Amino acid sequence: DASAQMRKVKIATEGAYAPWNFVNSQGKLEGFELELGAELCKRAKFDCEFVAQDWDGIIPSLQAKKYDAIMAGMNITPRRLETINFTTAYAAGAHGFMVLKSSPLAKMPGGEYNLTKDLAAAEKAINELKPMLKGKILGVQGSTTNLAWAEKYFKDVAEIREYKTTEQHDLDLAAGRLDATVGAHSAAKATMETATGKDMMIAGPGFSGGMLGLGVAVGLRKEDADLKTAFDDAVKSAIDDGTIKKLSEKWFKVDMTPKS
Amino acid sequence: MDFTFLYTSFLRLIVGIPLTLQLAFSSIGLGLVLAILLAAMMRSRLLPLAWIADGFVFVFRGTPLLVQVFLIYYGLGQFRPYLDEMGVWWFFRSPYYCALLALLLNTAAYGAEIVRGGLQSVPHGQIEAARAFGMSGFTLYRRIIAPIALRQALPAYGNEIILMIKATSLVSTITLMEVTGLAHKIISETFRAFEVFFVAGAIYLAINFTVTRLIALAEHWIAPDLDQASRPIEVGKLSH
Amino acid sequence: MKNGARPAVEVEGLTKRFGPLEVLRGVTLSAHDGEVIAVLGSSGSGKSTLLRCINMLEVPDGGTVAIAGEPILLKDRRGGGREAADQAQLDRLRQKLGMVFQSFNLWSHLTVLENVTEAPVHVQGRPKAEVTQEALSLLEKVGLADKRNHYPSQISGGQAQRAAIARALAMRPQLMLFDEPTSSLDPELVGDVLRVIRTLVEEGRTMMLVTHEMAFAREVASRVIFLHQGRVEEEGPPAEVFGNPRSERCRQFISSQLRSS
Amino acid sequence: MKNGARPAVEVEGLTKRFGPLEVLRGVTLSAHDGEVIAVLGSSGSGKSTLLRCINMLEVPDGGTVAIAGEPILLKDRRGGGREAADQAQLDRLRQKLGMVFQSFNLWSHLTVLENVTEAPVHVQGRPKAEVTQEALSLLEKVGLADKRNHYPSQISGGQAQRAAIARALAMRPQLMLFDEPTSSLDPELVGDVLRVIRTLVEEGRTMMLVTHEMAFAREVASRVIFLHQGRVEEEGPPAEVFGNPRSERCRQFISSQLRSS
Amino acid sequence: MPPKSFFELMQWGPQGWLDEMTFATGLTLAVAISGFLFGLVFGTIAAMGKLSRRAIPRRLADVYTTVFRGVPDLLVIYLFYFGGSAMVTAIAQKFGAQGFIGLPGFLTGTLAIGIVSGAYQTEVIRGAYLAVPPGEIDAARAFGMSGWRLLRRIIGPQVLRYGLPGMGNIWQLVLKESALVAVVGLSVYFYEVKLGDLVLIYETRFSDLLRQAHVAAGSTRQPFVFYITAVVFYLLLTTASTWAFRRAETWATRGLRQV
Ligand SMILES: Nc1ncnc2c1ncn2[C@@H]1O[C@H](COP(=O)(O)OP(=O)(O)OP(=O)(O)O)[C@@H](O)[C@H]1O
Ligand SMILES: Nc1ncnc2c1ncn2[C@@H]1O[C@H](COP(=O)(O)OP(=O)(O)OP(=O)(O)O)[C@@H](O)[C@H]1O
Ligand SMILES: [Mg+2]
Ligand SMILES: [Mg+2]
Repeated sequence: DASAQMRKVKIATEGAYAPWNFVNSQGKLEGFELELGAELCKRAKFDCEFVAQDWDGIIPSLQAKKYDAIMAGMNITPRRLETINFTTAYAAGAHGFMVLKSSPLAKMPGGEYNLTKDLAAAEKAINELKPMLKGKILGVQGSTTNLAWAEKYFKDVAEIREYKTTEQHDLDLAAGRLDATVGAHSAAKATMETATGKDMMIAGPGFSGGMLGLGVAVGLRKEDADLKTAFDDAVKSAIDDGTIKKLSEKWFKVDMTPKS
Repeated sequence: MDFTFLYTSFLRLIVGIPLTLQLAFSSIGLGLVLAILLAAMMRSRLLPLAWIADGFVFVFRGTPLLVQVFLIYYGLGQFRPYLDEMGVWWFFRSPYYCALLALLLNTAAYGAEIVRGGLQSVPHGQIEAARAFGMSGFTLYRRIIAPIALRQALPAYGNEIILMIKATSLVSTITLMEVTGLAHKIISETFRAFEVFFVAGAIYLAINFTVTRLIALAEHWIAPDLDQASRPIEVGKLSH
Repeated sequence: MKNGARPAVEVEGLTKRFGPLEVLRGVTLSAHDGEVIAVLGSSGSGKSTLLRCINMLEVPDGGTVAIAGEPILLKDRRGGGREAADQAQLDRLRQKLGMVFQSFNLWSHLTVLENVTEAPVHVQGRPKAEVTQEALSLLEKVGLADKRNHYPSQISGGQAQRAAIARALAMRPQLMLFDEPTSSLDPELVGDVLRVIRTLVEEGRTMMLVTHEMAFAREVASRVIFLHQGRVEEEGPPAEVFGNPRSERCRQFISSQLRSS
Repeated sequence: MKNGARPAVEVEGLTKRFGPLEVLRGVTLSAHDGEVIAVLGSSGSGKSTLLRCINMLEVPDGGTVAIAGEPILLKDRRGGGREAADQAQLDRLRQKLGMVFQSFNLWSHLTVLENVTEAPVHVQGRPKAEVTQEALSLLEKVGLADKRNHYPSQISGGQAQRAAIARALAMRPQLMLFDEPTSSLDPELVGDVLRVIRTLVEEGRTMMLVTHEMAFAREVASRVIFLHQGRVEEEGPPAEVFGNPRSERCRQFISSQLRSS
Repeated sequence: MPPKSFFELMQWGPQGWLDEMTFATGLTLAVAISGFLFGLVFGTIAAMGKLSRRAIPRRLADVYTTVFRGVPDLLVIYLFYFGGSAMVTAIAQKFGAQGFIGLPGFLTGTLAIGIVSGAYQTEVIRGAYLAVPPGEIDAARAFGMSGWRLLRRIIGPQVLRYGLPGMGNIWQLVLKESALVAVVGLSVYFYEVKLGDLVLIYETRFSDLLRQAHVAAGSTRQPFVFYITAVVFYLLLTTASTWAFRRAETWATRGLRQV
C-alpha cells in the first residue's frame, strides 16, 4: 500500500514554546508547528513523527541523527547555517520591546523596520531609542537572534541579562527587575494574554530581517538535500494557498506569513 | 581537534571562573556554619528545635536546587510589594544574592546530614570518658566529638564541596553568567557543544582536582594515625 | 585532711535497671577522705554500673549521690527516667572525680600525652606547660614516657591501661573511680600502681576501685564491699571480709580464688 | 591424639618491628597437640604481637610459622614488608586457629549468640541449627545464656570476655590463642575457664595463652615461656620456671607477684 | 488561553496535568533507583580499589573519582549518549549494519548517573570503612574470613551503619540527577493521533518530574503552579526515602550506643 512506500521522517520540537509548540495537558504535542508540520508532511508525502527535545540539545541531536528535522520556532541565522541547513521560511514576524504599561519606556516611538531591506533607516531608529534606554536593564532569551541583536546595538547603553526561557524574562519584567524585554512580538502577545502579562505592552518599533533572522524554518542536516527540496516545495505551496495564513491567525491572532 | 577553537573558547570561559569560585566558596563557608548549627539542632533534646531542623533539611535536601533557585528568585519576585515593605527587596532584587542564598541553604541541608553521620560514628566510650572528666557542651564538642567526627565526615564533605562547585552552574537560570552559562552561550553561537563542554569540563576538572587534593591533604593532616595504608582492605584476595 | 563530717562520696539507696534487669537494688555506701574502697563481686553484678552511677554516666533510677557533701541534682525526664538538673553543677563535681574505665576509652585522635593533658588544660583551664610537665612525670611513673607520642591504636593493652590511669591522675581528683585498673597489667606494674595509689591516699584523696584480684584488694583497700544481686552483701575491713566472711555467697566467692604459691 | 612428629604450631626465628621498635627479635617455639603453653612477660614485651603473628594478623618481618606442619606461605611485598602468598591457604589454616583478643573485638552489629555462630556457619559452612545448639551450650558453660540476645555494647566487661571465649571455642579450633582470657573475670569464672581449657586439652587440642596471673598459668600450663626484650628468655614446665627461674629478669618478674593469702 | 485555577490544572485525566506529573514522578523514581544501584556497584568496586594496598587499583580508583566527580554531570551524560551511540554505531557498521543505532535513553541515562553517583559513593564507602573498628576486622580475619565473606558479613553491615547518612545524601542527589537525563530524552511510548484524514504517529517523551514541570509551565504559562507541584512530588519521594533510610539506619545501628 501507499504508506509502505512513504518515507519516514522524524521531526523534533521543543514542546515548551507556546503557541509555536507545546505539550498539552494530555501529554500531547500541540501548537502551530505541529499542525503545520502535519500539513507539510502530507504535501511532501512523508510519514512523519514528532518528538520532543530539550532546546539545548536540539541541534547536536539532529547531527547525531536522533531525528531528521527541527520545527521549533527556530530562526534562520548565518551562524546556524554554518552547521545545519534550513528550508525556506514558513513564518516571520517582527521583534521588539515589551515593557510595563507604567514604565517611561512605554512612550517609545513605534514603526516597522526591515534590517535586510533598509538597514540605514533601521539603525537610525535604533539610535533614537538609545538615549531612552540608557542605564536600563534589558532581558533577552539566551541563544537567540534577539540576544545577538540586542548585544550588537544596546550593549554600550544598557545592561543585558540572559534568560533560559522567555517566560522567565517575563516574570522578571513583572517583578520590576527588568525595564524591558527584547523578543518576538508573537511571543510578547502570548504573554500579554496571561496573568503575568496583563500589565505589559509592546513598545517601540518592530524590527525584522537581517541579523534578527530570515524567518522561522525547518532545520535539516546539510547532507539531506532531498529533504530540503521536498520541504521547500511543501512550504511554498502552503504559503501560496493561504494555509500558513490560516494557521498563524488561528494560533498567533496575526498573520505570520513570510513576505518575500 | 580544532585547537584554535578550543583555545578561544577557553579564553572566553575563564572569564566566568571568578564568579563560579566566589559563589561556591562563599556558599560553602556560610553553609557549613549553618550545617553545624542544624546538626546540633537535630540532635537537640528540645523537640521544637529538632523539628525545625528536620523540616529544613527535609525540604532543602528533598527538592532540586534548580527549583529552589527558581522559586527563590522568580517566586519571591512575585511578592515584590511585600518584600519592599519589609525593606529586603534590595536583597531579592539581585540575582547574585538570590543565588548565594539558594546555594547556601541547599548545602547547609546536605552538610547537616553529613555532620550528623560523622557525629554518629564517634565511639560512645570516648565521649563518656570526656563527660567523666567534666567536659560538656561546647568544649566536649570542640575537643573530642568534632575532631573524631571530622575524620569520618571529611570524605563525604569533600563530595559536598565538589558538588557545590558544580552546582553553581545552575545560577545561569537567573542570568548569572558563570562558566556553564558562558559555555551555553558559546554553544548557541557555534553549535559545537562537544568541544565547548570539553573545555568547560576541563576547567571544572582542574578546579575540582585541586580541591580533592586539598581535601586529601586535610584528611592526612587531621588523622595522621589513621594512615589508611595500615589497614587496607585486601582487594587482591577478593577472588577467593 | 578532714575525716568525718563530709564524706568524699555518699551513695544512698541507689537503684538502676536496664529494661527488665534490676542491676542495682538499693546500694548505700560512703567513703571518707583518704579511704580506699575495694568493690568486689562476680562478673555482671553491677560493679561498673555502680561506678558509672556515681559520676552520672548512667543516671540512677532511684537514690542519691553526694560528692563532698553536695548532692548531685537530678530531675525527672519526660518519658521516664531522670537526668541531671544542673549541667554546670555536674561538670563542676565531675572535675573532682577521676575515672579509669574498664575498656580504657582513650581518645583515639589524641596521642598518649595529649590524652593526659586534654582535660586538665581544657576543662580545668590549667596552663598547658605546667600540665605537660606533670603529665610527663606521670607517664614516667607508669612507665610510658617513651610511648607519649603514640596514638592509642599503636600501644599494647597494658600500655593503654596505664595511659588511662595517668589520664585520670592528671586531673588530681578528690575521688578516683578505678574500674579494674590492673586487669591487663603484669605483676610488676600492679606493684607500681599500688605504690601510686598509696601516695594518693597519703595526700588524703579517696578511691573506689573495682577489682578481681583479692591480693591487690587486700593490699590496697581500707574497706571492702562485696556486691551481690544488686545489693551490698558484705562490707568491712579486708582482713575481716577475706578472713572471715559472714555471708555464704561471699565466702564461696573468695574461696574460689586460685592460690599462686 | 598424635604427639610428636608434627607440632600443632611451630614458630621459627620470628622477628617483627614497628618502625624503630624491634618487638620480636627471633622467637622460636613449638607446641604439640594437647600442650598448653603459657606466655608470660611484662607489658609491652610483645606477647600479643607474638599471638597476632601466629595467625598472620601481623605479618612478621622475618621467620616462619607452620600450623600442623604446614608452613604459612609468605611473599615479599613491593615497597617492603611481606604478605600472605596464598590467601586460600591462610584462610584454611586460620580455621584451625581460634583467638580470644585482649580487647575482645566482638562484632558490634551482632548479638552475643550471633557472634558465636557467625564463623562456624559462614566460614566453616556448618548447618546453622546445629551450630546454634552448640553455641547455646557454650554460652551456658560460660554463664552467658541469659545474655544471648544482647549486643556487645549492652554487656559487662567480664561478659564480653566470656562471649569472646565462647566465640573462639565454637570454631572447634585445633590451636587456641588466648590473649589474657581471664583478665576481666572474677575468681569463680577463672575457675570455670580453667575447667573448659582442661576439657579441650583432654580432647587433644593445643593452647597458647598469654596471662599475667601466675596462679592461673601454674594451674593450666604444661609449659611456660617468658618473653623479654623480644626473645624467649626462659622456657620450661611451670614448676621449674616459677620455682627456680634461671634468668635474673624472670626471677625478678615472678617474685614481684603479690601474694593473696 | 484564559488562566486556569490550580485545581483545574491539577486534575486527573485529559483535562489536567496531575496524571502527567504522577507518571513523571514514577519515571524519576525508576531512573533514580537504577542509577543508584549502578552507582553502588561502581562505588563499591572503586572504594575497594582506593583502600587497596596495591598501587594500580588505587590509582585507577583515584582517577575515576577525580574525573567523574570533577566534570559536570551533564557532560558525562552527553558523552554517554552521543559518544556511546557513535561508538555502538561504528562497531555495528564494522559488522555490516547500516545507518545510525541509537542507544536506549533509559539505559544510557541511568548508566551515566550510575557512573557519576558511583564516584561519590566511593568516598562515602571509604569513609565508612575507615570508621569500622579495626579490631572487629582482625577478629573476622582470625577466624578465617576474607574476601567477599568478610565484606558481606562483617564490613558490609558496619559500613552501612556509618555510611548510611552519606548514602542518603547521594540518593537525594540521584533523585534529582534524573532531571539531567531529560536532556538526552527518555522515549518511552508511542501513540497515534488522527488529524483529519491523516494519521500521525507521535512519540512522546515520557518526561521526568522536573522536565514535566518545565513543559507544563511552558504550555500553560503558569510556572509556579507546576514548580510548586513538582516540589510537592519531590517531597513525597523524599518522605518515602527519608523514612526508608531512617529505618535502615535504625536497623544498621542496632547494638551501637548513641551519644
Ligand atoms: N601499631 C603499632 N605501632 C607501633 N608500635 C606498636 C604497634 N602495636 C604495638 N606496638 C608496640 O609493640 C610493643 C609490643 O606490643 P604488644 O601488644 O605485643 O605487647 P604485649 O606484650 O601484649 O603487652 P600487654 O601485656 O600490655 O598487652 C609495645 O611496646 C607496643 O607499644
Ligand atoms: N546498656 C545495657 N543494656 C542492658 N543491660 C546492660 C547494659 N549495661 C550493662 N548491662 C547489664 O548490667 C549488668 C551489670 O553490668 P556491669 O557492667 O555493671 O557489670 P560488672 O559488675 O562491672 O561486671 P564485670 O566484672 O563483668 O565488668 C550486666 O548483667 C550487664 O549485662
Ligand atoms: Mg565491669
Ligand atoms: Mg597484649
